[in-house]
Amino acid sequence: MKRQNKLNLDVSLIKQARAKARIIAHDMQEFINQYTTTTIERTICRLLGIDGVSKEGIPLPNIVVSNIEVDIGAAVFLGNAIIQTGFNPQEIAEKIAQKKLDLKKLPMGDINGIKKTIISLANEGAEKIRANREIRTKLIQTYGDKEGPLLYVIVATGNIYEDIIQANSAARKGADIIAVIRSTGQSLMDYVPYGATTQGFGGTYATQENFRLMRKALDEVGGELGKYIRLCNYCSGLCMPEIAAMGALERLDVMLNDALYGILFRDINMQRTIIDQHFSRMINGYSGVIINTGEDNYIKTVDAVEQGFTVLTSQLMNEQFALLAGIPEEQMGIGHAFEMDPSIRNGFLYELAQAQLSREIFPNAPLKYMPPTRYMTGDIFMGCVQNALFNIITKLTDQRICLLGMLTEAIHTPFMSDRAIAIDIAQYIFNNLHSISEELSFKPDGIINQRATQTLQKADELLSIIKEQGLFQTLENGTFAGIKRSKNGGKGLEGVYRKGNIYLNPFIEIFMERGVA
Amino acid sequence: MKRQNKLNLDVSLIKQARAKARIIAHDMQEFINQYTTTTIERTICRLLGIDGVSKEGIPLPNIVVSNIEVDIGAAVFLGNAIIQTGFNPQEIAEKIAQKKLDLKKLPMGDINGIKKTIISLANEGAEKIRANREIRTKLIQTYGDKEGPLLYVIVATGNIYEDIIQANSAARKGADIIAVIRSTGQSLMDYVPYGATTQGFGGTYATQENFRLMRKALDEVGGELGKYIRLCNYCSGLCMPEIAAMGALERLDVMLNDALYGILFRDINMQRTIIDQHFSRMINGYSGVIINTGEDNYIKTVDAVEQGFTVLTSQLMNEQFALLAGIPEEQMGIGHAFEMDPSIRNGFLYELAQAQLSREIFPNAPLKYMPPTRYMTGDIFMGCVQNALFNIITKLTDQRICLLGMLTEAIHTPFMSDRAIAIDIAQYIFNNLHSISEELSFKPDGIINQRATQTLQKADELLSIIKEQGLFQTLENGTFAGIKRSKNGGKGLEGVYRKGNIYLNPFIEIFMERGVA
Amino acid sequence: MGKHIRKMKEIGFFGKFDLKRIKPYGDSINDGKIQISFTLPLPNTNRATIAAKRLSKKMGLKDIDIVFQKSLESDFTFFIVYGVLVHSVDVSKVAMVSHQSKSMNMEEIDEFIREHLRRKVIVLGATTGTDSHTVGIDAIMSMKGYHGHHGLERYEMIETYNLGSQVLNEEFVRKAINLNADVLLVSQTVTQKGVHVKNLSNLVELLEAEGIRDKVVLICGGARISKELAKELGYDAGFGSNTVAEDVATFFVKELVQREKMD
Amino acid sequence: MGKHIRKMKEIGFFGKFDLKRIKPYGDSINDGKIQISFTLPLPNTNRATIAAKRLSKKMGLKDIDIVFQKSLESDFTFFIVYGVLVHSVDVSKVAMVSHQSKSMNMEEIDEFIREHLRRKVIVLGATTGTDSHTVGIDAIMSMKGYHGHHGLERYEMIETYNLGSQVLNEEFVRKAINLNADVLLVSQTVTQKGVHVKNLSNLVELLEAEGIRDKVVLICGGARISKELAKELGYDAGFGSNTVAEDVATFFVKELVQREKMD
Ligand code: B12
Ligand code: B12
Ligand SMILES: Cc1ncc(COP(=O)(O)O)c(C=O)c1O
Ligand SMILES: Cc1ncc(COP(=O)(O)O)c(C=O)c1O
Repeated sequence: MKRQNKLNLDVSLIKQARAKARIIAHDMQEFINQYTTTTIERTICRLLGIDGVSKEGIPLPNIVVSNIEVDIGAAVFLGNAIIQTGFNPQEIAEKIAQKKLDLKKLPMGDINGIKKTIISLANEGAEKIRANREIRTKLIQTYGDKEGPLLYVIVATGNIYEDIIQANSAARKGADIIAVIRSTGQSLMDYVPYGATTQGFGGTYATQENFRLMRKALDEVGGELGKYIRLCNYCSGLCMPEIAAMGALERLDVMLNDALYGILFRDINMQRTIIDQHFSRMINGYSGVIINTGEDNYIKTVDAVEQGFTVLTSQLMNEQFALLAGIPEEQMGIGHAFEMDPSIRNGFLYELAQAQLSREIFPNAPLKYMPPTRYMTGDIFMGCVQNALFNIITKLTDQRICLLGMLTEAIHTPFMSDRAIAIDIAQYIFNNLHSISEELSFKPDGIINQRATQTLQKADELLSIIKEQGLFQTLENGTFAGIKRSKNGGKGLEGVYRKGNIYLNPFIEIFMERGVA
Repeated sequence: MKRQNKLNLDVSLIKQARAKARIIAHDMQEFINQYTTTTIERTICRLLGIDGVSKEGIPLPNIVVSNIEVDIGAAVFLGNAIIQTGFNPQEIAEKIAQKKLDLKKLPMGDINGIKKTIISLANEGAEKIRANREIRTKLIQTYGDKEGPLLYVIVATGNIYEDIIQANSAARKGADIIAVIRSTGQSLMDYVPYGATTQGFGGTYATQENFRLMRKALDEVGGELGKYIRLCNYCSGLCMPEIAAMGALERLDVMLNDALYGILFRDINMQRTIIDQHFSRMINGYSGVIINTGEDNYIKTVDAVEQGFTVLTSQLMNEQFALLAGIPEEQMGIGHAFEMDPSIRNGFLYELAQAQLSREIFPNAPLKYMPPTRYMTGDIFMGCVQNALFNIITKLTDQRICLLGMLTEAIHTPFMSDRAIAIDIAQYIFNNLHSISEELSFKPDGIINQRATQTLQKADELLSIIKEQGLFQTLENGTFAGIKRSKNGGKGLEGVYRKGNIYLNPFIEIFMERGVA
Repeated sequence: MGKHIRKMKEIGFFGKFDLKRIKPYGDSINDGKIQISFTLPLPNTNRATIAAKRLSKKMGLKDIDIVFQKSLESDFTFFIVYGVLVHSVDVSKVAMVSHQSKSMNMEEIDEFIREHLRRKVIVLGATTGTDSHTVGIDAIMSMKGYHGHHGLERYEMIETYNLGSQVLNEEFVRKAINLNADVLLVSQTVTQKGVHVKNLSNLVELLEAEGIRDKVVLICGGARISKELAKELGYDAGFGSNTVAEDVATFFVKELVQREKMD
Repeated sequence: MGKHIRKMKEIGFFGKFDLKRIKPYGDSINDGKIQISFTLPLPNTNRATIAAKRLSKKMGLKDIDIVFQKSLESDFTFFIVYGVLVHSVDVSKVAMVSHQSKSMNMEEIDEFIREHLRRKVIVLGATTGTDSHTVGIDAIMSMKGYHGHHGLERYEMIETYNLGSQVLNEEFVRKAINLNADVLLVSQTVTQKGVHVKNLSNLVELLEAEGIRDKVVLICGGARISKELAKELGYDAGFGSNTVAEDVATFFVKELVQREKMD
């Protein structure tokens, strides 16, 4: 996509801000590189083929990782065990669960042999992901991909089977992306539940079986409709890379992935989740998943007019973190949102400025634009109109992923009919305003342009500060969403380990050198 | 207001089209000047102070006009009767009703004396209207007038007292203009009902007492709110000038006034209503009433994309007819509508083109923009969005009178809550998009501009044809709304009379020389 | 029936789904979720809120959630309510008839007339009373028709007379007699305060008075007209929104043939 | 009461208006007009239409008008219905309490505490369980407050502790004991599948187990929380949407004084 230039932005200022974000991310990367976490190690288990739960219901990856020295890592322990026992990773995990095997008690063999063994196994694991990626590419080629905004709707019944019914209905009505919302609190669980589940609250547990069931359902309905329906889930939280891996194995297409979200809104320890994020993004990148970042959440909490620039600041950092994990721009579903108090005079123009700003600064990214939520009320009729204005800006600024607003946003997770109403409205607008972004231009130096320029300037200033003090310090100061978090507070720090000398994660190399872009 | 120029219209083409419309109107005016009608004569009676009904319920103006030679006119007969009997017009009318007087049997006195008598009485009548006009001007000065679109809502319970309750609620919610819809079929009645009424169908009878009651109610609530609430009613139909006169006497502010509407949609004889229109507009003009024309109805019946140019054609003619009746541009609420099939790709852009076109061609007119009706369905949620798009175009093109769309348009005349929802939605949009018309410009030679130019060209071509064949012939051909009407068909031709030698309408001179602009 | 629903049923997920007890559906089977809105003639105070809740309860709602309430300035309050409906309905004995009409198409109808009636069918139509909405009747009768379906004028075996709008019932009946019409089509759009009921009933009375009610197939239509209402008013059929000419014609040609056989 | 309504009543127009029989209002008094929407788990066929009508009837509607129905692809159908409600409610015995809260303002509350309690009131707040919605509790507690109303932190005579979100009930109770809190404020936003009920009930049990239930004023809040629900669950009060700090503080200071008097 060609970079649009409707806002008369100062291109050198964009460059400058981006350069600062790059430094921030690179500084953080040095920190990240030195650590691993329990969930990263569990992810390695999963990618090496370990799945299932123990008799007591504990996931085998957790059982394995409880049985290793984390600073040495699961790969080394498993490689060693394979060599020593001749079992495959799944068998090893089961034996550990049955208390028939203790990894720590096995004598540690030659590290080079271990590495060879494990790398070749890792390549097999990666191959499955690559195969999934190819299936997706093929299917999209066969059906042809849609132009314009993709209609993204959520399902959140708590029951995967009801979710499937809801998703089916939505797909037939025209949805392009189905996101299964997680049960509230899952992000705080330091393991991933197992199997098909029917009892979530405000969402459905993210499990590999649930992923599989929904993927299958969407492939079926997509087949009938002659189009590829994308599936989305969430990998922020205490299990970022594990869920990313599950998504890769079950061919998810879009995943919410943002350490900052976990830090701010889930009180997850910042060191832990920043480290997890890196590996999870590598997986997302390799599997061709579009990530979605969570900047929308800031302005769900603090004022969008005042704090709009923090969104851009965070987007720029998220872009750099993604690049460092090997995610190409085409997979960067950078997030932003329509969250201004509707009583503001000219609020629409400010929104337009913000949305266009994201569009122009990230010209190749499949931006994810979130609908009004905070200022939605029980007035469902007004709600339809708030959502309509959001849809109009989506179209006017060529957003790629359009999360449809629900008229009942302030009331409940969507009913089937709420979703259908939203889809009908969006389709009406996108068709009726089809060429609008080519038709309209903005007044030079008008309200829209001024607002955009101002936001860019403020973001650049904030990036300077963050570059000085570092991202951790910034988070301690409460710069984003007005929420202060401490470097050693929050959940999950106990799962962070400094990598030992012989530590190995065989997937890093595979994922980073995949040669896809 | 300065003429906007966003559409790159060919100014000389506008001039040319307007010149053709002027010729069409002037040709018609020659015809009009030769005739009077029963309702014009009844209007003269009303303006001379005759009101009330007979024992049998027949309006006194009708009784008087049944008792004269229409080609000589009520003024002459009444003037003569005044001189002969010493009674005032009301007394004369009552005597006729009681069969105690027969105008035709009175000897006809000196015509100059009659003229003097009647002109002086007519000036008294006109004085009342002028006084009303001044009250309006003062009130608006005191309160200050609103900028931007005026929110126009209809009430249509059939019962003037319920209407008042509805109007009251709407005014408090923010409505600026209250239009009382007439009972279906009133336009076919060759008299005006009398007194307060409570039994209408799809609307409330237009009676002078109903006007008075509503005016009073609106003045009261306006007083509380510190703003002037405008009152609107309809004078199209078989009694155009009579209702215009009632409106003038009761200080209505806006009146639907369009002979073409009556011809096409009410099958009223074209000669009759064109003649009536002229005098009714003179009254509207003199009383400071904003007229509203009915071009929206065409595209409620035939396709808006194909037939959009007939709207412009008619608007240009209506402008000239209005000028000939002494109506200044500031009182020309020229009508148009948002009536495109919502399934049309880029329909919004076409709508935008049409609305902006009206704006640019009639820069000083308080344009009246009608909401979607034809493509409204029982889907009230989608309906809110269709209305929202309409509101957006209203604001984007600076329309003055915005008839608010109702989510239940396809179902029933508005509930009180429907109106409140519409007002809330419109206020949200007008405020949230406040400066949008200054901010956005259109692509030169884009879809919008091309559509506008095309419409103008086609209107110009059609005006050439009408200029050649005359307006009556055009109406016989079914050019507007696809409806064919014959010159001598329809209702009311029997009420048309060629003016005799001593015919006099004393108000024409007063109204045309009023020196207001 | 969708593939997935079928599968859900197979795996017993729909244990609770029962044609004998159909309930509204929000996002889970039988959750009973519905939405209501209404205005009460009470100022926006606690009393209005209580009235709204009681009214919702009378309707059969539980878990009543007044999600929105606003003053309509100043003696009325508007409410939006969500809740769980306790009622359910039994439709196990109702046959499932698709809305996609089983109508014949234009050619079939013409052929049907040629074969069974062997003469042209005379159809007279109008919008009656003070109603001036013609788009509906034109959609059925005019060449152009509606949504790509030609109107009756286009049918070779149908002779049509469309009197337009604002036709008095008396005039309509006179015309029907003069033309010896087989079918009468009446359109009524304005329904406020029951004006259509009055008008439609009056036409039936006039036809009966003239002794020709049984000689014609009498059909009414309009957005707010239902089959049930039409029958109640003494019409042979009634057609609502989204009717096309085929629907009406299929009905009346079959009816005419039926009647011919009876004779 | 609006001027006009009053006048209408004077002229006897409101003969039909009766607090004993309040009905919904469309555009005429007692017309009973209401709007409903719901989905049925049936494909969009005649059977679904009939089910919708029967259900509407069970709710007490007559003149049922299904103004819109659409397939939700493919085994569900959405309906929008207008109709006339036969039910009415009697609110003649309900006192009219304005929604404009009769709350004291910040200064008055501080003064009230000074005068009657003569010590600072200790308030502990949190969003409990897995709920992480903090905007609501912050609106009540933080300096900044909500809609121009300062939160409790700003009150001179109130000492506040806001634990944030995702606070376990156990932890919350421990903290309450340690701080010797007078007032506990619990926010619950996520209500799906009754999770808030479970969570709120559990807190009451814990407090009772610790023997401190009666020592605190226990208040919950959130968009879907009502007074009634709160009482039912064993709370002293519950506050829904658009609450401001004054409302809550007015309640708990009065309650505290009341209790002190009782002792
Ligand atoms: C266009 C329109 C007009 C145009 C009509 C132009 C014309 N040449 O017909 C104009 C502007 C003149 C007009 C005027 C008025 N209108 Co009007 N109008 C409409 C509108 C926007 C669309 C109607 C329409 O054309 N629909 C499209 C056609 C194809 O649909 P249809 O009529 O339902 O017809 C289909 C079926 O019903 C069926 N059908 C219809 N007739 C028949 C007959 C037979 C025999 C059969 C088998 C089938 C059949 O088949 C058709 C095709 O599927 C509606 C609102 C809406 N969106 O529905 C309001 C509406 C119908 N109008 C309304 C009113 C009140 C009026 C007025 C009376 C207001 C006034 N007092 O000034 C006036 C006066 C007219 C009058 N006395 O009749 C109300 C009626 C309320 C009610 N339920 O009583 C509506 C609903 C608007 C509203 N919400 O207030 N109107
Ligand atoms: C902002 C928001 C978020 C933010 C929260 C940020 C933050 N720092 O709090 C984020 C993005 C993190 C979020 C996440 C989720 N959210 Co959320 N969110 C919202 C949203 C848009 C606004 C809520 C809000 O802040 N309102 C403004 C405040 C001021 O209003 P309030 O909370 O009602 O508070 C007032 C009163 O209720 C009262 N009050 C509140 N608490 C208390 C306490 C006491 C003691 C008192 C006296 C008064 C009181 O006073 C306040 C001021 O008047 C709503 C939708 C909406 N428009 O309401 C959804 C909504 C609440 N979220 C919802 C859901 C399901 C979630 C998730 C669980 C989804 C998921 N599975 O991922 C997640 C996870 C969070 C979790 N587990 O809790 C649902 C809840 C559905 C339901 N009824 O159960 C909603 C309704 C959206 C929807 N339609 O699905 N959300
Ligand atoms: C980036 C991101 N991740 C995850 C989530 C959801 O996470 P959880 O499951 O923790 O509620 C969100 C929610 O909006 C998000 O924006
Ligand atoms: C110009 C004009 N006059 C009058 C009317 C209404 O007239 P009637 O009362 O005849 O329905 C309309 C209706 O929309 C109109 O557009």
